[in-house]
Amino acid sequence: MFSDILFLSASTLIIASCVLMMWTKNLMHSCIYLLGVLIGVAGLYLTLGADFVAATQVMVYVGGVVILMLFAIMLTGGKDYQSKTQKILGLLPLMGSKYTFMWGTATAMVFGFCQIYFFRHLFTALEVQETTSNQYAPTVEKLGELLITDHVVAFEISSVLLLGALVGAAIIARPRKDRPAFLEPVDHHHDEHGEDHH
Amino acid sequence: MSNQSLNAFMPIIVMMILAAGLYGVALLVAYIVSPRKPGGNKDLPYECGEVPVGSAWSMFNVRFYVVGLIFIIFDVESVLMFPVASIFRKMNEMGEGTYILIIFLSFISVLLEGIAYCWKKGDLDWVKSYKRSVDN
Amino acid sequence: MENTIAGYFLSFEPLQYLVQNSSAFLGFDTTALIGFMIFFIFGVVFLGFLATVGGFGTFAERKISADLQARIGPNRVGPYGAFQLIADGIKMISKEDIMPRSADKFLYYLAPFLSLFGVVCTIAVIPFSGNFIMADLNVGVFYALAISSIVGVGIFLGGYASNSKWSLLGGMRGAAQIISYEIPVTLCIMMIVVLAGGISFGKIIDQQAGMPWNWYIFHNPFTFIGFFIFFISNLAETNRAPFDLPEAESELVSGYHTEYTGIRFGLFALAEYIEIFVVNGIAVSLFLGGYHLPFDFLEGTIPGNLLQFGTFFIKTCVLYYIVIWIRWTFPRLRVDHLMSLCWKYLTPIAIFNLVGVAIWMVAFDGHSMFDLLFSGSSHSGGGH
Amino acid sequence: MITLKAYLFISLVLFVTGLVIMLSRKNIVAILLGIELILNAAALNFVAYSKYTAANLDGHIFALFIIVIAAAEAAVGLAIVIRFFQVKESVHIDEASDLREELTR
Repeated sequence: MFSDILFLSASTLIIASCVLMMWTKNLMHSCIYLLGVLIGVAGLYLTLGADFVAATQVMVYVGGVVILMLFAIMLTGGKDYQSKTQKILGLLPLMGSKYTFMWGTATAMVFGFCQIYFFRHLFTALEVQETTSNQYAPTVEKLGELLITDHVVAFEISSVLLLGALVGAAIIARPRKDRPAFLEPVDHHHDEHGEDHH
Repeated sequence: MSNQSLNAFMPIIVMMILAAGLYGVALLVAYIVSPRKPGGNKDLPYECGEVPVGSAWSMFNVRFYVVGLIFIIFDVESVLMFPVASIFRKMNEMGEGTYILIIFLSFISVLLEGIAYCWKKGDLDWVKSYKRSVDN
Repeated sequence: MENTIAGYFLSFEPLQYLVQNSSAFLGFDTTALIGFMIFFIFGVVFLGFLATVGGFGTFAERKISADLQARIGPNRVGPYGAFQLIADGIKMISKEDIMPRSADKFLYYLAPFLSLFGVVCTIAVIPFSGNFIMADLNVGVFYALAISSIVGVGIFLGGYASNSKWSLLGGMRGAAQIISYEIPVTLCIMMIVVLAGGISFGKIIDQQAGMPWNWYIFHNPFTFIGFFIFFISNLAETNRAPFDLPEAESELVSGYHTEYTGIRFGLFALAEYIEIFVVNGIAVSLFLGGYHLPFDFLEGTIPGNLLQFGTFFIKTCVLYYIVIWIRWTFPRLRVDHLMSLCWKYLTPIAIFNLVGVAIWMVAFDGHSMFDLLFSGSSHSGGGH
Repeated sequence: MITLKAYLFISLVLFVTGLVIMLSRKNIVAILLGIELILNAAALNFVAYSKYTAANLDGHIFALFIIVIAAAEAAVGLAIVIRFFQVKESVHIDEASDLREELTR
């Protein structure tokens, strides 16, 4: 009963936020709707009995990734761009508007349902009778046991991965004064040269 | 820690409803009670009496991003450490203390390497990060 | 629903009678429904209580600051000015609600809500007493840590949406400060998790029952240092002085809520004051023994629970007083000092504490300092 | 009672939304938002399958590592975006064509 209500409200939040996220032109609003999606997914994890994963979702995504995204949007101006290279598609009146998103979504949905229809025997093969009990076991300790026994290599390697990500991203994002020489526009150099000759 | 039913999460939903309710009721009461006299210069952003020039939504320094970056890596590492930390005591009582200590410390040592790198390269400084990174 | 406030009240005779009768009448098991109603009622009670405490926080802040500066402070409304919070509330509500013309309307409305949401959701896991806890989740401490990180998003959005330069600067600083100081807080909590062997509040508090030397703050030297790191980091996470950089009135006019007037400013302030109480409550639960009395007295009955609640409340109020005292005693930090304090002092010391506690656990089999000092026989099992 | 298909449907919605955002937006940050949605869809599938078809918690472990990878990916990706913005003063995805062979324009 309660899990049904939780599932319904969380999925409503997810679907509404998804639609709004595609709809809006404002990147800042899009990021806030992403927040709604992430909280909804955390709610779905709760209905699946994955309390630790749900809390992790809220902690890492809401506390970290969304704030990082907001910082990055602030840093880069947060403009919404039109297509430059796709000339033929750009000529279509619908390209780049909210109708595009609608049509794209509808097409992709149809495509997805067709895929599900063709591969439905896989789903029926995997379907398992659901346990009717509303109880779930505590997951944190079991996750800890799995992390130090079966998945201990992945656990340790993930720390190395994160170290690599930290070092790499810090090197890339570190404020620098110089522009790399090879990234200077070529025609700009030509112009200076030409002026010297004259 | 025992088996819990899903109803254990009910209070969280209740508190979410209450937060929304508190916000809605407060706004509603204020809407009824408070005066509304728009116009004048009071809906300009406050800049100590000057008329504001331009929008505030401009680009700012990248060091806020670097702080967020270091934070998110440490955040994720601490999240991964939580399940291991929660069974530390149990494993110690089972006599596997040294094994889990080695796993735990090797994970933390990588964390320490990260903070040492950022410290050395000046990413943890707020003011000098620009100068020092140009020197490097 | 066991172990929570609804389970506790459902074990009473009249409510069981109500459950049986309504189940027979409605044709399905109404335990969950009645439980939901109990949760709702007590949610309102706890929220109202904490809002009142937050309101009294503003009053206490003005009184204590007046005391520290040899003034009188508010003394007009009621005895000793005690009804000042009602006057403040009426003033907040009856002020005109102004929004800057160039603001982002949606985010401007959303920001105080997110700030309030993060704080109010944390109340659900605060253990007020043995039975007066709304949800004793298996991931209790971690949940509190996770959901309170929404406050940072609210503060950032409050600064961004106003489209004012002061607000933006305050919001950026606020977000950077809150996320930075979350790291020492997380590491200090993990230290307690290593000691307690579980991350639910019930488990952590039950291990600190009894006399004050069973509290985790006195467990070993590392936790003693850890408590102060936790306290300092919590000051910074709630934007309290000396870490009130986001709302530094002498450099940024009022920080992220410069453009907020009337009730929305009031909601920001309310969220901030409730958050101080909540984080102090978490500090009490993790380090200072929580709601436990030194002796068993009427445990499980309603008077016993109220007594435990009083214990919790007094401990939290002592910390609350210290928070206010610190605000009116120390000057504000500079922003670069703020960041270097977090990343160069608190975080390395917290990691050092975590390593120390882990080694202590293995070396002394989890015995506390006082066990080792006063009962000489118990430290035989060193280093398994 | 909720079946596995309900979760798969939500996961499908998430995935398709992410795909549409990735394909239709031209701002690199928006594309990264879409990638986050796709990763969430995958993690949701893992957890749902681990409840309904397997009796163990391997799906939870996988979801945990997906969240870890997503955080690392967001950190590095946004760092690249910011550096790109410092160089090009734009975050249009079509500007990122320095390494492309010159085609007819």
